[in-house]
Amino acid sequence: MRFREDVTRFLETAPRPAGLHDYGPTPSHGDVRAGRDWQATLAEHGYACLHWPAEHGGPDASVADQAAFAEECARAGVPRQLSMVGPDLVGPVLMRFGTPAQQQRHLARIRDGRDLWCQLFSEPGAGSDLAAVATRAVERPDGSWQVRGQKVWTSAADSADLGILLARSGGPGPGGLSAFVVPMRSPGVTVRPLRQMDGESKFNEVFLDDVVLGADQVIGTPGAGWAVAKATLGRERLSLGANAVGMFESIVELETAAAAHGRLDDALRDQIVEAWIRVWLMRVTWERAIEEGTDPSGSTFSVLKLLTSETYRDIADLGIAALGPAALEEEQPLVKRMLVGHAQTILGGTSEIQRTILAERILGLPRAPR
Amino acid sequence: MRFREDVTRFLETAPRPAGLHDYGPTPSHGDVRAGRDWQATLAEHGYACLHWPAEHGGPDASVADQAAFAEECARAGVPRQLSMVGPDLVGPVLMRFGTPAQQQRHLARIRDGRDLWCQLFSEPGAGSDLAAVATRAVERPDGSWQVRGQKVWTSAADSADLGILLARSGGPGPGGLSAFVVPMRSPGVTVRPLRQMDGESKFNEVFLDDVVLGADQVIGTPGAGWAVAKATLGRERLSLGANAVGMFESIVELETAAAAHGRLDDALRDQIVEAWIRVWLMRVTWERAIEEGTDPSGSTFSVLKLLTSETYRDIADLGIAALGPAALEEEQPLVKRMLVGHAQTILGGTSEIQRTILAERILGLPRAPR
Amino acid sequence: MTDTLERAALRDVTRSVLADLATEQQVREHMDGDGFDRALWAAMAQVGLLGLAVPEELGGSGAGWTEQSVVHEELGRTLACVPFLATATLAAAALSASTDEARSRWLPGLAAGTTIVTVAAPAAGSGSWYDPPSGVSAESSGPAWRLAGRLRYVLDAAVADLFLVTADAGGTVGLFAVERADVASVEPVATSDRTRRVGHVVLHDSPAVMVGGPEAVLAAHGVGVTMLAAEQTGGAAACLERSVDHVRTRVQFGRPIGSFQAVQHHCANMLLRVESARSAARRAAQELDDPPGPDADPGVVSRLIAGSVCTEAYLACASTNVQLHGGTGFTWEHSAQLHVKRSRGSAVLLGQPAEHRRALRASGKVLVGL
Amino acid sequence: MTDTLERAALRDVTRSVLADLATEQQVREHMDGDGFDRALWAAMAQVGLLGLAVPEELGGSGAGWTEQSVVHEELGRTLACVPFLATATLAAAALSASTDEARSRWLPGLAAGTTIVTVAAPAAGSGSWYDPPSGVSAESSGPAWRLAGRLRYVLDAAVADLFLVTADAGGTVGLFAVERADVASVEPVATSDRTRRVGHVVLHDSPAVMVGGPEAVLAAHGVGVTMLAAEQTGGAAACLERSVDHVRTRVQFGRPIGSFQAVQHHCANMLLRVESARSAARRAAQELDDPPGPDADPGVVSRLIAGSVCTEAYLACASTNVQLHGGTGFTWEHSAQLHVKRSRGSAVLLGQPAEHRRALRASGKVLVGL
Repeated sequence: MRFREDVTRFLETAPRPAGLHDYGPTPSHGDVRAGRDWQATLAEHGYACLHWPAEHGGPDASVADQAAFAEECARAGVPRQLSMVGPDLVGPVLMRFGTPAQQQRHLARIRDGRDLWCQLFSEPGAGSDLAAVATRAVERPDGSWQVRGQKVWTSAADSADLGILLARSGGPGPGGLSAFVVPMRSPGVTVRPLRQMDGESKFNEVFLDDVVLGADQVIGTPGAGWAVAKATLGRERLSLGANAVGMFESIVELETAAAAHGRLDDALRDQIVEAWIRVWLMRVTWERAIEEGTDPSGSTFSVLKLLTSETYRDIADLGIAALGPAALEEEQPLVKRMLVGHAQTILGGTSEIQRTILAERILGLPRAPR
Repeated sequence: MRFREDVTRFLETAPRPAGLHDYGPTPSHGDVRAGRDWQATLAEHGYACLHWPAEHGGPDASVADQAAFAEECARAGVPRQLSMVGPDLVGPVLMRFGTPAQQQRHLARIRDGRDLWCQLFSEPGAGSDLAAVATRAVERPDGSWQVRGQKVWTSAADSADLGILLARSGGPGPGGLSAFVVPMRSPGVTVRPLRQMDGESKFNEVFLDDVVLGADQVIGTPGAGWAVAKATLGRERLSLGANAVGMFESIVELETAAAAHGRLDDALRDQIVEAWIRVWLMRVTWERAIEEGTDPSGSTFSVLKLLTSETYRDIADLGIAALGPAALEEEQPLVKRMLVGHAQTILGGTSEIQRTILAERILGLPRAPR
Repeated sequence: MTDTLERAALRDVTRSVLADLATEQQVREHMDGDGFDRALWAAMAQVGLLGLAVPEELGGSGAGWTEQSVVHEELGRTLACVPFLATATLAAAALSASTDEARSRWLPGLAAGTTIVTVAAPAAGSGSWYDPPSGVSAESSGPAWRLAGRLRYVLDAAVADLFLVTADAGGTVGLFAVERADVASVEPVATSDRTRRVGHVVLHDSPAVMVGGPEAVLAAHGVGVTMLAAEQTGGAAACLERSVDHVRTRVQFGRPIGSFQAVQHHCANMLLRVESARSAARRAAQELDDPPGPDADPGVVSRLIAGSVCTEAYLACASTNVQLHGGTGFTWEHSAQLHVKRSRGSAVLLGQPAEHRRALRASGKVLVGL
Repeated sequence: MTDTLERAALRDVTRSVLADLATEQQVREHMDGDGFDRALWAAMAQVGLLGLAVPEELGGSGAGWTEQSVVHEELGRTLACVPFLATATLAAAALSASTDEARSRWLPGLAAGTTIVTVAAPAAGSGSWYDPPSGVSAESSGPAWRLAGRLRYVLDAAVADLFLVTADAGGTVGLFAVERADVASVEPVATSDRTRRVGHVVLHDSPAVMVGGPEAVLAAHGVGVTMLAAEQTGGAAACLERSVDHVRTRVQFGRPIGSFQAVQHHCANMLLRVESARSAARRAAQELDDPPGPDADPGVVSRLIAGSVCTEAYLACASTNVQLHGGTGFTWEHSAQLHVKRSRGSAVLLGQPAEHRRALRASGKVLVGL
């Protein structure tokens, strides 16, 4: 409780960089400057990289405190960090797999916002099936690596300083993969924005044309790529609870819009109650998960990703009924949200893959042939 | 139209055996006598085995006429035949695979109700997966067969004169199966009723303990069992439309019960409209299927089985809300129907199998590994 | 059977015109323009597709709504940018129920493709067809009328030559025709679905001719809902086809994703939706041409069920199509987004599914018979 | 943490008692008898499970509703035949909100297992807890009261020693206690769920003691809904466990059916239901012990959400459990049917999901905060 009060006070009094808003897990191009400044402020006050252990400059906060922080940031309308990739994915990976030199080189710069990272995992032919990554990394006589391939669905690639790359350095299958650190301004790196169905471009394609990486840019050892990739999965789970805050607000907006457009009838009211119950369940399930312990791979945490993405999608889809004919308009925020809702059950693992994971990993059902 | 008028007139004037009622596709023990007499009356007036060709004593009726007949019987509250198995499954199988002697021996007796047939396909270890049938048929030196195994989910086994049996005469897999005619009163045949969750016993287990069958009781040739089994699939499709009549009535009963128990509120009314729309869609889809042509393996017919079983189940499940606390009572017809509803999406092919069939056979998707 | 053949021929003609002029690339060009493909419109006029619902003596072919629905279904597949729903369906239906003078004055031009006519929702202020008429007033000076009001979300307003407008003529509601030149202004709306445009129309002391009463608008709405249902069926079918094509070839985990049961069952569910939608849409169109009863609005049941079921089928299939395409389906470049937007727009254009069902309940024809 | 450990110990005690005395075979024996397992009841009293909600000074342990919910969850798994819901929960809650005299007179016997107490729904005629109070009248002669009326669907009526009854005492509604000996008659009802019995109770000039007002009944209902939610969660979890056990071992098409994605996703959906139900049930129980606010009914939100969500979770899981067991799950001998019947009975016992949600909307607390 004390921690939460401290956080609230900090969020009330901390200087906010101009233009800072809650842009979600990853900043858009225009959000990066404010996001970096905000990350520096967080670092200064001990709120950066909450889950990092003290030896790497983190406060080693409990899961409950991490959750409380994420939630209070959502309430205050600010991001909880510059971007998810550096603090949540790359940091823990470097601590576990990286060399001391890599830790030395990168961790502090992640913590204080000097480096923005992006994730170079998915490919056109390797979406749900990461083990099928085809980007090639060929070792050169001098021990450096030459990388060639195409990545996709990379958010913030246009602003990032560094990327964490999954590439094939050996034979087929998971064992042939390695992970690398890629300076995004290296020669041969080309970033092309992907236009989404809502007209925005949160994601990019990244082309790697004979990019040369030093031997010390392999994370851990060659061949450890699959272990690195698996270690990053589920890292976003601790922030899922904070999503409930945003979804709660989106239901309020939905109800307000429906009333304004004369569409708030009994049927829609019932659907709003249903939606609110689902958000309430997400929230309470998340609190239970935190109470029960810290293992984000457990059953309670595992269901949250699915509850969250499907609830988001379904709430977003209600926007059409709430607007009536006004739903014909492109610029209606609820129309945009409905479109974005279509990505929720795909990106970060399709709902189909998530259900299979629940069945096989949580319930212990026999593996489906793949 | 003329045919339908003739049917209506016939159904109004035909003498009804005492106790005859619309018992569904298969008679219970107590229905057999009336069912046999009714089948004889149908045969006498040219309404038995409507789809059979003239050479086998049938009227070779069009699909539309078959459908109209099934529907008018449902409206009149009488079964359209003694049982589905003889006329719809065994008849066509014998015409296609049987020897002239077998046709001679059995077809007329199916048509006029002298023989009641049952189906001996499913086993405890071969439900959805018929190719896994394990009942063994071993050929003896004199060309006769000795059969040993257990069948399950056999309706009317306790009343039937004859059964159509699927047994393994060769190696594993579909190629090792043969089909036989089994006189149900043969030594070694034991029938044990299966009690269902609603307390009724519509189905039986059938134990075959060294039952001896003559060489002339193999249908077609040994090894043709899989082809025979496949030929029987989907034969019930032409009568699916008649189900809409019964379901329509069950929605009316539901509404009446809800009103009587003071539970007919707006929410339930909406659900009743939804249920009625689904029945209306079944009905109209079925009429479209008939209009479009006669291939019961086509897309339109194929969706009907799923539409029918899932609509039945969902309408049945509404009974609880319609009754309120009266749903605690075992003897409420709507409670019984809710229980029976649970079998609809299992027997005759689970909904999961049906969806896979739609995907692979109708949509041409690649086969899932099995 | 002849009818069926003629409809097949009509479908072929329509497909061939659309295959030439409404490829996805061509559609996208018009999306970036004013959303009206004049060349396609001329071609459709040329082969007689615009006058199917116009009597022969007025330049059409008097074919009927079943034929018209074939064209709508094909347009729904391709999302071709033409004001067919507004002009050939809504306006043709409204004019057909109007004065002889109005019919002979405008239907020939409509059939020839030279006059684009649109119909505003009676509730001008909201643009909803289910809200009570309001928002436009008519004042007479002799036989001449002057209209004032703001009409929101009028289909194809920017390209229409003639507007059919419901207005309050001192206590009674009438249908009026307003020429383009007499409209004060048209404000185009930036639509989410760029393949179908709407605009707000301002009338101010605008000369108008009274052409009919509220029954003409009701007739137009009934026909419009039915034809839109056919269009939605076409859209849903297109989504299913695109999904099937994709999952047969997209490989993940070493095999086509169409061999995964989860994907197969998504496709099977789409098929159930499409077949049900097709049944409802066809039946509703048939009942426009061949009313099933003598009462005031004999086709009300099939029309409202079609409006509800086809809307929901298209919404669901458009979303599943995105899901099955994964991230790619979420991009601007992929056709999946076009169907998401069209399906959402169509869901509010002439009434939402819940509104159709409420009207169905109010019709008193639910559970009256099967 | 100590609380958590204590609850784990309580769960172990409960499980161990139930493992000894409430195996499925034992439950089935009592189903065929009068539905009351007296040995189990005595054992539960012995280890103190009947007095968890009774203060220490009255012979209980004053542990609280969170502890009580642990016992309910275990009873829900096993379907043990004891009047725990009626006596230890509904009656204990009603008496706790009654006069001091009533508390000290009956709570000790209740906690000791020697007095079985039940509570009738205020709407005696329908047996529904959401219908307005009616059906029983009370007349006074001095401090003594005499009751008349017919109470339908009273929990455990056949074995109760004391009935708590809502009656109209000349304009005001009061709660009265009626001894078994003073009841005119009890008519047992043949229940679909034979593990939990109800009966109709006839009062005729029956002597009664006034023990409280309508608030005592409201309190009992609130507690009852919450504890029933825990029981339903236990039932749903048991269905999931049985399904998982089955699909891991049942082989069809050459592999365990649990490796088929359709089966896996059914199980995953059950898990989503169970985890959501558990979250809601736990939170609702916690808020009975530790009210989240100062207003009149602080726990109303969690209680009504739990009542709705846990009911639907159990209904769905019980049905899916049958589906995954195939035909076997439809038999009388299989445990799946017991959960189908219990889930349906529980869905109407203290209010249906739609009634809980309607009350939630009426509470004015929807969307008030998160």
